[in-house]
Amino acid sequence: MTTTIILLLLVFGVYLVAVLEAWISSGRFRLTTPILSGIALLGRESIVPRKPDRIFFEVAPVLLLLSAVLAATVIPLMPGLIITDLATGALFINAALVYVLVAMLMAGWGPDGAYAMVGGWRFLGQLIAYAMLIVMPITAVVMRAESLLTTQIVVSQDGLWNIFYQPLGFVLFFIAAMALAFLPPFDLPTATGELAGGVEAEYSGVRLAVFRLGRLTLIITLASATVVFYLGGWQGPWLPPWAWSGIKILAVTVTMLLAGRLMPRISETDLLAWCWKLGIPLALLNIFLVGILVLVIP
Amino acid sequence: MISGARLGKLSGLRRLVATAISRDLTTFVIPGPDIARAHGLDLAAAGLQIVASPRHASVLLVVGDIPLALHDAATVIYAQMVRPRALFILGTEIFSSLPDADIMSRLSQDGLIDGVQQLRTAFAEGAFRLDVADFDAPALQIRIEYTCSMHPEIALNEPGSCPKCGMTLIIRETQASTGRAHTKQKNVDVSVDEQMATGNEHNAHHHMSDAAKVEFTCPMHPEVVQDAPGSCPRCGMNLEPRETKTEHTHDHSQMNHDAAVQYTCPMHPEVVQDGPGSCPRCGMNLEPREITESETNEHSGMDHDSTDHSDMDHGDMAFMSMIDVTKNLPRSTDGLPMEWTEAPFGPFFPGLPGGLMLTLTLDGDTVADSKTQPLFENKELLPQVSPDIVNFIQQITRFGPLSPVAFQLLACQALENAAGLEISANVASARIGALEQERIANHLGWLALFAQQTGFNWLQRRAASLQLKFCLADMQQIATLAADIQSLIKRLGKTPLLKSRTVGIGKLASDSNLRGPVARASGVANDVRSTDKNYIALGFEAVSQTQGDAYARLQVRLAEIIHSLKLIQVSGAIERPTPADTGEISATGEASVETPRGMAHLELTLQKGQVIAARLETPSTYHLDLIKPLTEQQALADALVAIGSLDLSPWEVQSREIQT
Amino acid sequence: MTAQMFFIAFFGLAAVWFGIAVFRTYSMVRSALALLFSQTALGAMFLSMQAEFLGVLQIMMMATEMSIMAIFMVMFMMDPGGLSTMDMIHQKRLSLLAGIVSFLAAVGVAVFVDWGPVEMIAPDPAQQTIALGLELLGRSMLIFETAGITILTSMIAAISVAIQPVKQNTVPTITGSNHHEH
Amino acid sequence: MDSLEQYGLLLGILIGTIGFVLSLFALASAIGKTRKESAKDVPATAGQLTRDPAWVRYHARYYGYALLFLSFDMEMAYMYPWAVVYKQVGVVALLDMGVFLAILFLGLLYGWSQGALRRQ
Repeated sequence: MTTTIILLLLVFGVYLVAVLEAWISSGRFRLTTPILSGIALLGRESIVPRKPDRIFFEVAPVLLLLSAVLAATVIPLMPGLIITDLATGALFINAALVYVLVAMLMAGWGPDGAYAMVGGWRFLGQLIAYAMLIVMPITAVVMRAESLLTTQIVVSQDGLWNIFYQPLGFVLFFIAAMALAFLPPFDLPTATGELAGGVEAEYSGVRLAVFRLGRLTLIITLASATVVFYLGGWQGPWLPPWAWSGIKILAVTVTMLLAGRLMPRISETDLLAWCWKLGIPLALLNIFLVGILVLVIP
Repeated sequence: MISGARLGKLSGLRRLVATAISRDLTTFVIPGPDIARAHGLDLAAAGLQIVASPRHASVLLVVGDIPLALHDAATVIYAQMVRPRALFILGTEIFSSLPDADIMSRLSQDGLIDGVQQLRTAFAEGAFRLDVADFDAPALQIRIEYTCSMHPEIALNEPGSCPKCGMTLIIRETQASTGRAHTKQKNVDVSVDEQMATGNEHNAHHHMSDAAKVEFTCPMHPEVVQDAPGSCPRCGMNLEPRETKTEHTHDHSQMNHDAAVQYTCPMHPEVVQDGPGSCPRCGMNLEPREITESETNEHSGMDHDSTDHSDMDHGDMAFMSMIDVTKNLPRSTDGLPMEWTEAPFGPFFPGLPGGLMLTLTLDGDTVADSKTQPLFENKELLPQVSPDIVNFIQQITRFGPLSPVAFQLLACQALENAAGLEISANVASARIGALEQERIANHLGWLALFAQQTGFNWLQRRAASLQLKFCLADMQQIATLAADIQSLIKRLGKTPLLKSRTVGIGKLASDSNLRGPVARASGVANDVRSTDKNYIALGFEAVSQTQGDAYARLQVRLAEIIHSLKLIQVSGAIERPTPADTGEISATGEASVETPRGMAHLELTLQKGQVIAARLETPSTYHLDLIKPLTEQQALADALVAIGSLDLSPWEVQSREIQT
Repeated sequence: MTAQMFFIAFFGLAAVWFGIAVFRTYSMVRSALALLFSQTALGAMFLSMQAEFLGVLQIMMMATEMSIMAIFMVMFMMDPGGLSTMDMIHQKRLSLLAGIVSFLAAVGVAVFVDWGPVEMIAPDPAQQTIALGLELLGRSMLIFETAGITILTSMIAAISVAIQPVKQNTVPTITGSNHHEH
Repeated sequence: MDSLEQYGLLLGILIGTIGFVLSLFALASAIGKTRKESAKDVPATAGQLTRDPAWVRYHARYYGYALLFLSFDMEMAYMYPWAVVYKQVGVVALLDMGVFLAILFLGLLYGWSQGALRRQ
């Protein structure tokens, strides 16, 4: 029962993200745009390039959607509302989201096109930049929660949310989450201005619809993961828990979509240099600080 | 009805899909969204959504007249669109290679809006049809040839295995219609790039002749010798290439003839010369390098392997080792011999000016080489320039669809110079107002294109809307828009990541043939306005920077926008230049005007009021061949930013002798 | 019991099938990703054997590392797309022999080594992670630290082999020396 | 819900998502087939037809970072179990992991000084 509720909420969340993204990029708030563009995509032809790696080309969008949906299964929206409360929940989110990279490599190598090829391998460089900045902050969160259970992580934040307990970890995780969902300013694989759509360019029709569905699900899943790890999940005064979860996820999604509009795309060289030379030392420092805090405050 | 409909009866589900598509019109603009904005078209307001790839587009929007060189590219884009697709042409006649236009309308915003209405109804009713014809055109035909994936310069007409490395050849389709020998310069060692590849070319040529005398022998049965690759009659093993004895000795002696010491460039190890000197690619002086012992004996080593083949374990010598295969490949800056692929960033690339024919040779995501073609061939005469003055001026303005006022002013001033007329001060200052208004509109258009290329969504929408409002604004509206533009420029100063994407990229030393903002950003004070008395009267002073990189060019253009706003305030009136009536005179006149991209110069000779000869010099002609040095060994993102910062207009490239 | 046995067998066979696919394809990226999915099937097998931490860790880490293997294969192997269907398998007899010997050795170890008493009920997954953590900090802290040292040596070895020494010894700036003048 | 049922549920969601995507594909093919036309299936590159395969050896410039990443990825495998029991074990865990992370940070500094952390 809880599974169907959460999957329906996920579909509603994806629709909401689509409406928000259309509103932010075109400036017109219209509830029907995502539905219309979805049906239009279904109605258009879906072309397969002439000499593709057919398995990669077909599997990539499905794998992107799969990895986003599986990562959403361990997200608690309410004390009882979670699909599978895995004992290694935090690790499982990370494991599911790694297959976004595999999907993008397949989408890059599959169509045998120049832009897709560059886009695919650039995303591998992007993973090398952000992967450590996802793992280390989660480690700090787990240190405080003493367990990998996502429900336990939320419960451990009841007095003081993690965003205040370990702000450095929050900032690093937020940036790495935007890089994982290749949202601007980290849209290196699907850069419209540099690679004419890059990895997404060769998809059309229903395959493009699945690819975009996967990307939107990825955004809503990452937003809810940020809420679970750093913003105290369903906890909050006055309002019922499910309302708090919804508000926080919506707020994080809007921040993620807005933050990208206000700056140009980062270059891969700078992304790698900043993440490795500044990000990882800060992440290690964050672990060290949290280590001391956990021991000092009983 | 639309020509690109899908096959199917317009039943319930398909009707819903047709109406959905008619409401979600994704558009690919030819020659480019920047040209559409320059013509004052606001596509978003009309309900069209611009997309980056023809795969995502339902409507092909053709704006203004398309030069002959772009007809093939437009056909290719139309062929690559997904059905249901429609062709929407604004303000030009259709050209042969595209199907007949579904909607045609005049080149203006209201022409666009009622064209979009017709498109919506056409899609709603005609997206699905029972009789659908396939689209085909000569530009799309293919010719099959066989090549080796490791040595793409091999191009045989029948299957077999590669003479160089024995791998089975793969099918490769090439353009049939162009007919020109489609020799792929995949790796530079074969390209006839004289100064760079002397060493390599000699090597490759030597290799090529070497291949002709290669024999094929079976590792198990050395007595089996064939000229063509194939499988051994005795044991069915596939045969390997082996150089015959005589060839080998000549080859060896030729190696000794080379001086024991070769000179190579630390940055470009593929540049190999016998004598000392400076590297043709980057000018650094070459360092001596003895031919390392391994290279010589490796060569002989390979020969040694191939001779006493039989006694060694036959399995592992079947394929050529990577060292042999990549011996002649050019090495990148980190010494790795990689294959370079040619990727077109051609006429309709979303991040670059529309119509810029560009092909980049990519080594991974680093640009190793770049090739551009001008839109108008020198010898191919432009649309017949008719002799009478009014048509002549009208056709001159077509050279610069992005800056028509500047070219019109250029023609008028040349005519007045020929007739020796003097124009009154307030007409001159009104003309200055019009020119500065267009300069601001052009710089805003460039900002929008730069933002589109670097993924800066807010700036792209803000600059595009300001540009559209600005080029139609009269004096009062300009006053109100000035405040918005000032706040935009202030906001740019505080944008994170903007500096790191532009500082140090596309650095240009100051040299004479730079023009316009690109020159002023490198410290070259080359500005026609500083010597024009009307401008000095309005209090003009030139703006310049010195670093000469993309950031400096951005700063110069922003400063010019602010300065031009002040000039318009001072001139007080805006009025498009109209040709004065010069009557039947025969004389020569010349003029130069500071167009938004730099100084354009026109000389024309009149005979009894008819223009018989004219020579036009445009700034982008000089900037086109700056692309190659700017993008050499740069990351793709930096290279595209550098090319974008030049603000090229492919329409005005190629200084032409216009013979009427 | 039977459902669990079925899934263990299913994922084991899937891992073997993907393993075979690694050598049957001509394309480098396909063989790298076949190995990746073989490891994922292995991780799923661990999950079906109720070793949750180990399974999830296997699924996660192998994906990134096999992808990095994929880029290195594409960079350094001839014709990575497998266009010319060149037969990549050589030393067939030698490798067949090695395969059989190692299979027999594995079966031998599995059968003859004394693994201690068989736990009928697997411990609760959360407990497994805690037990692993205590193990790391307790009895096998030495192994944990030697692992750290070996990772450090692999780092230093890889860098000294692969990276060209920096010619002009620029001070290592944050954004690297990519904007150096030509 | 014991762990095996959870994994079964995950497998069910996986198969359900694949089923959903297949139903979308079926719906799309019910609407109409893709017509084979000349040059339609050539990868779209800005208006010029390039029919050559793009599957060549790709020169990635981040292999310095990739080598270091492999080692840091290994290190991460040890950090999760340690983090779970950290509060329970106390200072010993802090010192223990401190040494481990210091060793690896040393490797990062070595890489940085040797110029691995740049675009090669």
